[in-house]
Amino acid sequence: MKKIEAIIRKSKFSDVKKELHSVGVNFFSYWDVTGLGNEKEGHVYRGVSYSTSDIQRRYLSIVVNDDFEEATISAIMKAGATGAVGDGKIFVSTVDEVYRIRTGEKGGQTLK
Amino acid sequence: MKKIEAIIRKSKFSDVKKELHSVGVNFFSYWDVTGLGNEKEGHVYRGVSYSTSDIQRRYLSIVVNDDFEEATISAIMKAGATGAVGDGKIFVSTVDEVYRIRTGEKGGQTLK
Amino acid sequence: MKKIEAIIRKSKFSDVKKELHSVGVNFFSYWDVTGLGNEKEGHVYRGVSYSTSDIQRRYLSIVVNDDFEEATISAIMKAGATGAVGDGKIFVSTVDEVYRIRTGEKGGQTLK
Amino acid sequence: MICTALVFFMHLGFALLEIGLTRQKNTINILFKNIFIICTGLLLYCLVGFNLMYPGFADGASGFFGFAGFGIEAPMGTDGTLDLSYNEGYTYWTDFLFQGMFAATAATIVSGAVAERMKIGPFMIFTIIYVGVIYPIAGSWKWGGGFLQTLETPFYDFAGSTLVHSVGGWAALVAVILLGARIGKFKDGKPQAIPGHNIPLATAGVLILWLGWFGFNGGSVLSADPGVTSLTLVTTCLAAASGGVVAALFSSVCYKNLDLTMFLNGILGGLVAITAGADQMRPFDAILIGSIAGIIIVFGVALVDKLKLDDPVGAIAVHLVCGIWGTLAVGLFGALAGFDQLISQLIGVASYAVMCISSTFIIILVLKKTVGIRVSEKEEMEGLDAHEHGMDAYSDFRLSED
Amino acid sequence: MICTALVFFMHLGFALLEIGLTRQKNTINILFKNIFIICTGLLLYCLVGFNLMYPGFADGASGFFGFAGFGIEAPMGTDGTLDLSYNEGYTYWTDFLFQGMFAATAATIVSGAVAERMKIGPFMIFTIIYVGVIYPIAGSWKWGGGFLQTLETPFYDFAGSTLVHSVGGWAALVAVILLGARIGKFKDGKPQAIPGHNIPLATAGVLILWLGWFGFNGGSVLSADPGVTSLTLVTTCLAAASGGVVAALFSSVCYKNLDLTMFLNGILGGLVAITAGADQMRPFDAILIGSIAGIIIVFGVALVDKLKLDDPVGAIAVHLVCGIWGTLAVGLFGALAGFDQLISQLIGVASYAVMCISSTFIIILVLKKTVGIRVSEKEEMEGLDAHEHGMDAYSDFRLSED
Amino acid sequence: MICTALVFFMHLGFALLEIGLTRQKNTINILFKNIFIICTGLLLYCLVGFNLMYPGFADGASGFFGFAGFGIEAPMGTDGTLDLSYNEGYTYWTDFLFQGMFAATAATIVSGAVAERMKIGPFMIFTIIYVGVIYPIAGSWKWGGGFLQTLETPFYDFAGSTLVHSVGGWAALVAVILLGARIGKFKDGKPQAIPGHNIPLATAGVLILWLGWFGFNGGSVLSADPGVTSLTLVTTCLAAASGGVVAALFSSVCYKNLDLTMFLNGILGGLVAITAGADQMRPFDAILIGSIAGIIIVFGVALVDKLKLDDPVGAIAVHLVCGIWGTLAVGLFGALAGFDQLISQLIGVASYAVMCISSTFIIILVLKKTVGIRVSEKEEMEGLDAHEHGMDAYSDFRLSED
Ligand SMILES: Nc1ncnc2c1ncn2[C@@H]1O[C@H](COP(=O)(O)OP(=O)(O)O)[C@@H](O)[C@H]1O
Ligand SMILES: Nc1ncnc2c1ncn2[C@@H]1O[C@H](COP(=O)(O)OP(=O)(O)O)[C@@H](O)[C@H]1O
Ligand SMILES: Nc1ncnc2c1ncn2[C@@H]1O[C@H](COP(=O)(O)OP(=O)(O)O)[C@@H](O)[C@H]1O
Repeated sequence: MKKIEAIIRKSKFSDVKKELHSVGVNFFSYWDVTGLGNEKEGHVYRGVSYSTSDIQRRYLSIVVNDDFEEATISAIMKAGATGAVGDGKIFVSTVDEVYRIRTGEKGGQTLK
Repeated sequence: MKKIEAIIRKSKFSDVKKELHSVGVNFFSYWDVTGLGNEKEGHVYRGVSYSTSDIQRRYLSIVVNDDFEEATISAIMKAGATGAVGDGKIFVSTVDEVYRIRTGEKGGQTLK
Repeated sequence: MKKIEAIIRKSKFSDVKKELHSVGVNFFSYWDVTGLGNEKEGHVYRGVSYSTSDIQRRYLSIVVNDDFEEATISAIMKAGATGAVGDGKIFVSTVDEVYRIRTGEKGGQTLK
Repeated sequence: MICTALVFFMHLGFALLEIGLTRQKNTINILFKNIFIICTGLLLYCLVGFNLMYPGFADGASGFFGFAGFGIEAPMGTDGTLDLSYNEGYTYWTDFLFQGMFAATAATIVSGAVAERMKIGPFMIFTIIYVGVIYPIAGSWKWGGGFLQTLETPFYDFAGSTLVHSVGGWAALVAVILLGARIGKFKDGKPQAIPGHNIPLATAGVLILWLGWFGFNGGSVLSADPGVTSLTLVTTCLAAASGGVVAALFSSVCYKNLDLTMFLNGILGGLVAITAGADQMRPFDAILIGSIAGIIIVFGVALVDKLKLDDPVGAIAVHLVCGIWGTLAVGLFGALAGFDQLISQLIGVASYAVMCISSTFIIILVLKKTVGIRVSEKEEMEGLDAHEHGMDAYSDFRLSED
Repeated sequence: MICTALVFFMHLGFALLEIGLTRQKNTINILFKNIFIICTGLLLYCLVGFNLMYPGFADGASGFFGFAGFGIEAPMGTDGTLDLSYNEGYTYWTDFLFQGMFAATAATIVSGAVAERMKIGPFMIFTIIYVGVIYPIAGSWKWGGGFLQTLETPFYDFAGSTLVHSVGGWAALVAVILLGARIGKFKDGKPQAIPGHNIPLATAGVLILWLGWFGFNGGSVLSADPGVTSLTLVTTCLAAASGGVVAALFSSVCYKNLDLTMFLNGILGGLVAITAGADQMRPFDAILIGSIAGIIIVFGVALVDKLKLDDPVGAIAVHLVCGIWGTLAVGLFGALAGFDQLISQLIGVASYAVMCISSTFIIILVLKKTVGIRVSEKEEMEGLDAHEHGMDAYSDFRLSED
Repeated sequence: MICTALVFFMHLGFALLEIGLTRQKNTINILFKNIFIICTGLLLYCLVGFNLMYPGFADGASGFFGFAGFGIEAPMGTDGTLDLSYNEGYTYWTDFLFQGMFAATAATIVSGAVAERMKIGPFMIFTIIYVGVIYPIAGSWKWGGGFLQTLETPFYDFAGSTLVHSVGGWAALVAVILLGARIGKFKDGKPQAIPGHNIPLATAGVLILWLGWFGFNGGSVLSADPGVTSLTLVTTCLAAASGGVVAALFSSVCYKNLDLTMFLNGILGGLVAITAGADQMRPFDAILIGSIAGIIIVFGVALVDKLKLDDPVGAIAVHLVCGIWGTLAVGLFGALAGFDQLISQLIGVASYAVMCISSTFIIILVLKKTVGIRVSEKEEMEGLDAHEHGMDAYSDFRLSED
């Protein structure tokens, strides 16, 4: 099983969610993080203008069976891209085991 | 060393915490996430009723030595389960190395 | 590629950030978590004094190429340490693949 | 004087209510608009409005268009005089301030309805024209001694169910239609919920508005006779209370939950409805008017949704529908009840409808065709605060909105 | 009139204070309860309470039970009359509204104490009975010219330390006992802290309450004599200030931290305490009464904890204990001080204790045995907002409460 | 009386504005300070200040230092008397309370400027001395009939542009200089933005302050003549409105964004500026004074930054700079305009500058050398709430500040 972590623009979240649903990925968790990267945002506060690369982003954590990996990644890339700097990253890593708390089952079938 | 990530109901958090303490797991970090899964919550707002599967959950990240893995998982499963859809998942993955910032030590003893 | 997750004191964050920049790590994401560990904080609320080990901390997630691993870790340890209990931990794990959403590229060059 | 202060305070109530019922990412924008309205409202009313609204009509005009010439020259008088005893007890200046606050209220109503998607520049232009020109002209028809006042059975609107609330409500309706719904409000033709981000502030806003209504209605007893004033306050409070309770009960029957926002809208509906006849009703009438307003609110909000109109704060149901109801209620209940009166009320409502709809339509359409009235999709998704103001409302908090 | 507005505004203060000192997950529930109380309080008081409270007692009744017959028929008079000059300066209607606001206050006090765990339905029933029947009957004993007024040395309670605050406080005490503590409040017999979620709003609430007290005490000078009124305001403010400062200092000595919530409770304690004799005290007496109230608060909050009672907002310490202290203080300080007066005050306090404890006990017990008064454990853990209202108070914010 | 209530309410406005414009981690600390100021301000003013400020100067003193002996003995008189009819219409007690609220305002201004880094203990000591001794002495120069009042062309300050706001502003300036900037405010010599954490509360604060100013200026018409009072309110509102609009426009021209906090500061600047001559101006003058204040604010805030002073809430620009501007404006516009008056105004401004700068400098320097005035770096980074109070302001929310 793979854990796919994607850091995306908050404003692209609902598109990504829709796209994920359409490829059959209905289970995941997300939260908001602050990201530092190439993108900069300009702000002015009380006459002091400043630019910050600390931008709020959404962090998606999706654990999928190996055969879903590709579809998930391409769904995120398709729906999450704007072409402008700051679209975010996807990280893929390996998960050793998965348990469903409700039933105590483990393994790939818990992800369906 | 293993990283055990558990996504649980917020209302079960204090039970899980107590259970973890009782099996000797005193160190972990947690935060709140929004989870999409099988469970749905009904809401009504200004006459519009809607149901959402975006439900707030708590995310626990626990790094343990391999010999604690089992105890930790069963503690979470025991205390976190209600039997209803939406109890959450546990993901286990491998951690390569651990450092304690305070002392610079690394390896398993930092987890005690 | 490695994923370096560091849990640090919130008050040390700006120091750590500066130090990371100085070793060339400009991309990462962070969020706030609650940590349970050895450190305890005393509080009094309406005459009830209580001490809690649930302390707010900052969680940094940094994915780097292998050759940056060392520099990143030592930067965090250098800037994040106060010597008092509660300085936090660093966890290192392996990332299988990285994608840049904007361009669709993958691999190590997306981290630069 | 005190009443003026209370009416001023209503603007805080409106501001809190509006931000409470909308999303966090547009908070600064809404606050900015509201503050802007108060400030420019006052200034404009000082420069042109007051004289446009109380033109005198002494010169045998039709009481309809005869005010046109006054607007420009009279202000000089306003500024040039320091006559402190305009009339007894109730001074010229107090009156000016009181009316200036009212004028701003009409624009605030629109602000709530168009929240979260209208460009701030065009909204500012709209505000300036509406508060500076349309509202005073409309106001003069009745309070300035215009044609509605000189009907055989004069149109009666004690403190502005129609003159303030409907005038704002019609404009809100037209603006909402021309503007379109927020992204995500209607999915496959079905209305979606977009919950407000800070209900405690919204609740505080409603209670502050209620407090302000003590001034709104209480202060409209121009004679300041304590007997009438206190009766007015009693009817005001009873209508608010019954509006709220009925809306809450009724919506909990319909939707099986205790919806605080309906309770809040119900209170406002009751307040708006009683405003037209607050001094003419007995307590029991007030309870009845309020209760009916409570039911209207629940239907009204649902109706607005069904018509695919997107009114984040419920301004149309509250101010327009209950404003009309309250105005008509003067012909049905209380001391003035009677068929003639009802007809007069209908004439009044219709005149204002024509006036407000057409003027708003023209202003907004012109703005739409020229500068555009709606923010870009990107701006709407990411929030107006980030784009128009470059600021966050709650910069230390971690957020989770969609 | 203005005072009525200020007393009305106190309800916003109560609402903000209560939500500020409780957890985020029950915010909507508390707001709903508070708004409900205001609205039904007013309506009920209009329909029954006012006549129950001011029955006249002219018919040679004992001034104790003689009011029974009045309740039902008199309201017709209230509604039937449009007599605008009931008495000079201070009209019938103003008085009604003013008293209606007071009635609601008593229920609000209970609301804070039972927050976060009581079912909303039974609470609404309790409110209706308590505000509609118990409070007016209790009130009539003194303000309606009942037996406490006709004591040789009449019981003295200027603006309701006992009639409003203790009446609420006793009910809060009984309700808290019957209801039990929140889950997690006592662990292994030791009280735990459950911090409030929004201290800024709680602080705003207290300052609004203080403002409201200008109306509460100021307005209770029925004669509206400016001299007495302003003295009353001075004593009120000084008692509040000294109560707050003393409570803050005292609690910082005891617990070694500067606890803002104690400061806030101290201010309220001082306000409650001075209420009974605000017009009888010299400034120095007021400072003394306030200071003692400040100390009482710190002890009172600790005592309530020690008795394993769970009172999230400190209502018992503030309203009950300080209410009693303030009532007795009339016999100890100020113009009325004297042994006879002290006895009268004791009789008054005791009468209300008996009345309120027994009536609340019966009402709540009946509710407990029939419909149940406490939410399920699951609902309590997940928050009343999600279960009873299906809404979040702060839907755009990410939360972290336990 | 009502005005006193409104001025009291201003303290809520200040508190909300200050917490809104600072970071979440110091919220409790700021609230504590503000509440403390109100309470001790009132108590101190009762015990010493009032008699120090209105000493009579009947004994042929120089009107400058002659008050020294009064402070200690006179309070006995204050407390000893229950003379309820000090003078007609406007009672002794009302006046006391009103002035006590003013006194506290001066300290509140300082509180905002030193927020987020000053130790609470020393600040409390400073407050006690400043409110209890310095402010009343300074006040007596003018309002107590001191030497500024007896100038040939008496110095004119209607409601305290100089006596209240500049007195606070000078102290804020000195305190900020002695205290140094917050960590992170200046990086490599360039000012950084430290955004406020709750702009809605800040906005509410400003509107509450504006409301309070109705009382501040309205109540300062001691004669309570409705004509003058209402003119005063008109000028007050127009200055506020124009100050806000001009500041917003001007800053949006300079910085290309619609900065709500500048709008808010502009409103306050307009209010402060008109305070000195609110009863002497015609509406048009008021608009002019307000507009200039709006421009001053934008420059002032930038200037304070350029001087490497760190004033989180803009207190120096608003209260000091606009206070001076308003005072001088009395000599330039309105009924009193004239060269002699301008000189008198300059003398007044200069006298207060000398007095306030020197006294604050001494007090703060002594505190700095003895107990220290600044919290440790660790405390500042982690927030004063955690260290001085052991409490969180928003314990259920997840936070993200740096
Ligand atoms: N190495 C990394 N580790 C963790 N998060 C990263 C990393 N690189 C980028 N991110 C996240 O991705 C976001 C977008 O990256 P950015 O460099 O601005 O854009 P792009 O990927 O289009 O070049 C950043 O704000 C950050 O949250
Ligand atoms: N594949 C996944 N990746 C990440 N989070 C998941 C995944 N599957 C489930 N979750 C989390 O677990 C929560 C509970 O899952 P759900 O399917 O509703 O219940 P159950 O596990 O009892 O079937 C979800 O809300 C989501 O936060
Ligand atoms: N095994 C673990 N898994 C996840 N988080 C941990 C773990 N151990 C420690 N932490 C995090 O690190 C923080 C600091 O740890 P603590 O034990 O208090 O200090 P120290 O590392 O200096 O001994 C904790 O609050 C917690 O957030």
